[in-house]
Amino acid sequence: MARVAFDERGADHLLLMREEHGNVAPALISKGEDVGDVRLDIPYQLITILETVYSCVPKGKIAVITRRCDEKALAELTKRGYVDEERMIKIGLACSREQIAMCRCSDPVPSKVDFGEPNKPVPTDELSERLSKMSPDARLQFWVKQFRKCNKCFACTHNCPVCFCDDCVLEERTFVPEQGIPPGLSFHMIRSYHLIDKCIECGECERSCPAEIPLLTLRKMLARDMKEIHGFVPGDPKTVSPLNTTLEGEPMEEECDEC
Amino acid sequence: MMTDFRPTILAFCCNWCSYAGADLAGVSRLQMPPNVHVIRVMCSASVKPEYVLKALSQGVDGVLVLGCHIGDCHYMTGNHRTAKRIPLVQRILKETGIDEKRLKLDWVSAAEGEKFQKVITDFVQDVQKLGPNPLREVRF
Amino acid sequence: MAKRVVVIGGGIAGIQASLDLADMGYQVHLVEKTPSIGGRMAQLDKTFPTNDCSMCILSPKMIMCAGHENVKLHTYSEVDSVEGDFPHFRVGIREKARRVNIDRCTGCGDCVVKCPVKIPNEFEENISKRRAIYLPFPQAVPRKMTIDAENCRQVTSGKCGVCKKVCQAGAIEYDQKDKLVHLDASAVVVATGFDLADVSVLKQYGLGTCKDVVTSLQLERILSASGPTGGHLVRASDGMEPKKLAFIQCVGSRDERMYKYCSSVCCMYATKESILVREHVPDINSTIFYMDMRATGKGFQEFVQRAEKNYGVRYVRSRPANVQPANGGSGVLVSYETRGLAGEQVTEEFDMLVLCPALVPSQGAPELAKLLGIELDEDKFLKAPSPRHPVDTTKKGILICGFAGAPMDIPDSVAQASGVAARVAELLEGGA
Amino acid sequence: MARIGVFVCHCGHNIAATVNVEEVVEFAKTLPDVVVAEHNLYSCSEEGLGAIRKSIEKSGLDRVVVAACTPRTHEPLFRKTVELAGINKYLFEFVNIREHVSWIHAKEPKSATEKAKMLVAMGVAKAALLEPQKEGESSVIPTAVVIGGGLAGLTAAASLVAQNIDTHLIEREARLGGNLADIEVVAPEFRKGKELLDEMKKELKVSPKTHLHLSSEVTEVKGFVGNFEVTIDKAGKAEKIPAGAIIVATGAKEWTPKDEYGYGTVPGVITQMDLEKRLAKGERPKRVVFIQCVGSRQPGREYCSRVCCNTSLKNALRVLDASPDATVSIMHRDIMSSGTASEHMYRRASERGVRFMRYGLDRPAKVSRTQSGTVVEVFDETLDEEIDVEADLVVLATPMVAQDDSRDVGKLLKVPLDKFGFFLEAHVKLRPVEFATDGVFVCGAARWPSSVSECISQGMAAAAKAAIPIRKGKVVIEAITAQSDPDKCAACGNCVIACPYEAIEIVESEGKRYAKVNEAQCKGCGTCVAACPNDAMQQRGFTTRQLGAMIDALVKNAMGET
Repeated sequence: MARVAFDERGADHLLLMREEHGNVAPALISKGEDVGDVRLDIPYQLITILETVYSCVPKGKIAVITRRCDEKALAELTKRGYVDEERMIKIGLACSREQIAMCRCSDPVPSKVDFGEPNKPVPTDELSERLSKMSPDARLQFWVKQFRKCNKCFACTHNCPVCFCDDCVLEERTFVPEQGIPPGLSFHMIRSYHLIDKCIECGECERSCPAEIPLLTLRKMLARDMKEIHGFVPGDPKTVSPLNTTLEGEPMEEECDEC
Repeated sequence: MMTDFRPTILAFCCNWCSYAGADLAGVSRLQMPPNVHVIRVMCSASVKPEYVLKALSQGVDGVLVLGCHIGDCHYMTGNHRTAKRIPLVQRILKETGIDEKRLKLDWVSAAEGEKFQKVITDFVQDVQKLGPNPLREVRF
Repeated sequence: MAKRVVVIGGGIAGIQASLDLADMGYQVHLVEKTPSIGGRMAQLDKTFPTNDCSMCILSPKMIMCAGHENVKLHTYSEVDSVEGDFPHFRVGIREKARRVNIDRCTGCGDCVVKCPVKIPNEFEENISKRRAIYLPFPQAVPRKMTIDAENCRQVTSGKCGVCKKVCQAGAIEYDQKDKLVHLDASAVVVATGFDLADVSVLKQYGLGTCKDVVTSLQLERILSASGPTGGHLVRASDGMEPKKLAFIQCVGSRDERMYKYCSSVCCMYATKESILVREHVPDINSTIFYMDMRATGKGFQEFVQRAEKNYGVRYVRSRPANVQPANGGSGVLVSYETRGLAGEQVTEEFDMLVLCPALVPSQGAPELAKLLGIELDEDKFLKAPSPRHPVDTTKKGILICGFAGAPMDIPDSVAQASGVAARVAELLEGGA
Repeated sequence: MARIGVFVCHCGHNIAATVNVEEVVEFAKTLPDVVVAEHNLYSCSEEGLGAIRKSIEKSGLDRVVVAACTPRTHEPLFRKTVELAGINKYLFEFVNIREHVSWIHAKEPKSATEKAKMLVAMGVAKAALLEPQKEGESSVIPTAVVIGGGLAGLTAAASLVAQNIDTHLIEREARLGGNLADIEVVAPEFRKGKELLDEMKKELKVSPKTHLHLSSEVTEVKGFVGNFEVTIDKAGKAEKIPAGAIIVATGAKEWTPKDEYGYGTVPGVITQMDLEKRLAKGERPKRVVFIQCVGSRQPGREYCSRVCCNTSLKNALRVLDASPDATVSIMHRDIMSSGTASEHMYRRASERGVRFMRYGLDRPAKVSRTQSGTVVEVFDETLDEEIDVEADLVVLATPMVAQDDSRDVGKLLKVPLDKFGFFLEAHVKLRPVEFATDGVFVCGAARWPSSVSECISQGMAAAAKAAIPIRKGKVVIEAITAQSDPDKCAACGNCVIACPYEAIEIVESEGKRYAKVNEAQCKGCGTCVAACPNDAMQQRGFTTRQLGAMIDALVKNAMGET
């Protein structure tokens, strides 16, 4: 691992998960010998960590262990100018079957695999299938039951690699009326909207939710809607969110065929 | 039963076209159901989906977003964004089990008093058919 | 004390000139003979080639104009004297008696509903009726009622007074008299626009004799959502929705017997209207009889092509010789010659016929010209003798813009209106 | 704690006949922060306004809500009134209970009254959160830059200097005049083109306000309305010009045919511009054929170039003036002589014996070389037959096309172009010489092929528009512009993309990146507000807290819950 990062790819820093006296934690190392007991089997969003540490390492190339979803998260970051692509070195990690199963991941293989064996994607998320088949009422009841468990701990936002805001608007009163717990439906609906053009389906929100709300399922359902309506899939450094751009080919548009 | 249900409806109208259209409807004395409460904004593109989701999750029975026709936007392409955002908000409602018909996007020009009347009347009827917003009951 | 400029005519050209002059810091007095500013553009349903709604884009400008700190509106007023020379004109403005106190009138319209008199509504091109006390159109600026004295029973015979009874604001003043206002002005801008030629004199086209023959401006009103039919396209004879519509271009224009010149906007608005009718009657088909399809502006050719391809508009190059009512009095028979020497006389039946009449300088223009001491050109438009200064008339300090000088479309009128503002500034600031 | 006064208008019986005004007043009194609630017969009448002023003073109100008619017409009046009473005019909120209630629910007085109450409650909720605002101002450099020294640009510059405004005219050629410099007489007045140019050059020359830059090109444009910096390359030397406004008058050029109609192969086949030069030299051709719409009104270049028909008519008449026995034919698809003077020119041409032959796109003319000379074959649709015409000169009327580098100019100024490379104005109908970007204007053939008098009118129009901010000496910034809170902003850039006016940029200060709105460019549409995930972007007068409070008020009062 250290060899690939420092020697082969000329990294100055390496962001990874490693085990230290029994605890697994993310670490940023600058010397090969610090690599210690690397853990590739822990599905944690290193990109979320990268956001915090990036400013602390003003110089040099940063290598980070990237699964496909990390890669896409990184793309969402770079296109917003949070990190400089030039400074990033991606060390591709293909997810294990177990991890893929856990994330119901439909896109598990990074563009370049350095570690791990490429495995088949899981095409569908059963729960979303089931929910889509339900009557709206049943679906509502399902989510109400789920969201009732929410105790507004903000683990989902804090661990989300594509939640960029320092303090979340959902912590304020403006859109989320009840101060109390649970926060009411608008909390999760508004969060869904905020993520709809950038969620890369890493599943971190779901994994970190103490109430075990199937948030990844909600993400996946809306990702499908976004793709259906605007043909847009987050995670591509070259594309911008369709929600802020103009309709193509309409009057007043530059070089439209109307005018 | 359905008929005596009087929905509470919120409408966002852009200052330049749809609010003017609403005024024209008034000047022309076009009668319509009294359930719709208009909030004037400068452009339909300034309507945050957050408002819509907030209102509906607090029990408002329906939300209308009205803007200029595409091409007529006072801000050139503001309403292009509206046209792209609202359908996704409708999906968020759908996926959580709230009928997406409770949110409607339409275009009303400053000369379309009659269209404003029709949009309001039809939407009120649609929402009446849907019945009260289930989230009125779901208090938590 | 800011210099004063008098603008005559409250159509889009006059409004634009006033706004630009006012923004430059001049005191503008905008004189409009009808009770509201807005002019012809206010009557249009949509505008070519983008088909955006005319009132939507105009009404903000009207409101801006009325609200501008440097603009004083004189609506329902006419210029009746101009003395002196540049830069010291003395202009007499006759503020005709509205017989309504505009400080009190709230524009509520109670009086209108109660007024017993019904007369043809000129704003609706006489398709519908209005009352003797009236607001010319819903978006009128200012939103104040006007009593049309010739038709008001109280004024003419002293036998009515209903509006005074119902007006809670106490705004009705039957005995109001015309007011003469004199003011000094450094320059005068004339933007008196156009009227439609009365083509009922061209008997062969059947206007006035065939029920289902209308003018293009009447069609605009019929198509307008706020128009007399609420935007429903129906023909007069039997209230039926026409399925087969014809337009005849150059009626009275490019015509030795009437007006030799080309009115320059008809090809495009006929194309526009033939597209718009489809929005009202999906299965309607339009035919446009024309001489040359003059689509020379931005996006115009594409517009015409769209009409032909996507809206099934049929363009026929021919000048129909004769129009007759179809048997049964509904619909019209149009006789025309098909193209080329091989062409023969054919007669085709249409459900409804739209005439595109010559557009002529507005009625009062020649008189006004005399009053201003400026010349007319051979076509009776206000003469602009200098190619270097297309907005200058034959008298220094008296300037023109828009259709009053020559036929032109809205963008050209607006551009010229801004241009006239620049010209005023050149004369007043630099003494060019 | 706000002190709000609510004033409900009867509007005679327009409102009162349907809405129980007294009941609404009583209800208003129960609302938070409301200290007075009154009603007037006509709030907009002198009495009504007086009453409002009085009670502002009496009860020390700091905010006013009027429930009456539509803000679109009456808001200014009431704002002025509260201002007179010493309250910032943006602490006024208008509730529409006439157009939006009494007039449209005439048959349901009870529900109408209820709705009126809701709307008043919403208005009061917003009013409580209103903040005093003032229109901002930004300075304006009293100098204009005109790019392009053709007819339109010359006119614009001449007009500006005549208005006593310092004007920099930038022309990349070594001479002024553009296309017109090669045109001897202009249609339809047959005035000498040179005289027109000389007149303008003289006007510019005599004015101390003129700053002429020949053989110069614009290389960079920075800034915004009132405060631009235009960098030009003057013979390899860079020069920076600060300016308040910029006029684009880069013109267009005649399209040169490839080998259409034997151009370049058959002798005597020339373009309109070639003919202009020959006629200027005193050449007197005897047999001339004009072919219209060469390279225009056909797939790929659909548009009509507007001026070519008039040019051909003009030159046809000039050929006949020079040699009355000449034979002239014009082969066309439609004669585009719109208006008065042009149409008369058309008539004159036919009277003088010019032969007009109408051809169709499906059967274009053929030009060939034979013993007897150059021959043009055409199928005349009017006569419905094939015709051969012998000619010494075959003049191809080709369209005006955009300058090759028009797109680069567009990028420099961040202004759009249409698909043919002509500049795209802010609104095709009502803003013909403006761009959506404030302070940048367009005129002449750069926008669209235009006649001489159109170029002049547009040049003057652009000059007027450019003169306005300069003469005002300031750009007033509406009090509804957007503002971003640097502490909340995560610099995600949504707003930057969403803004229709390119008024927002991501800036960095003390290591913090955040979105900054250039208020001079902001038009107050609020598109960016909806794009902002973290509520950092706010529109003055329409803040998310204000609108949120309106929703809460509706929920609370209509459904008795928060």
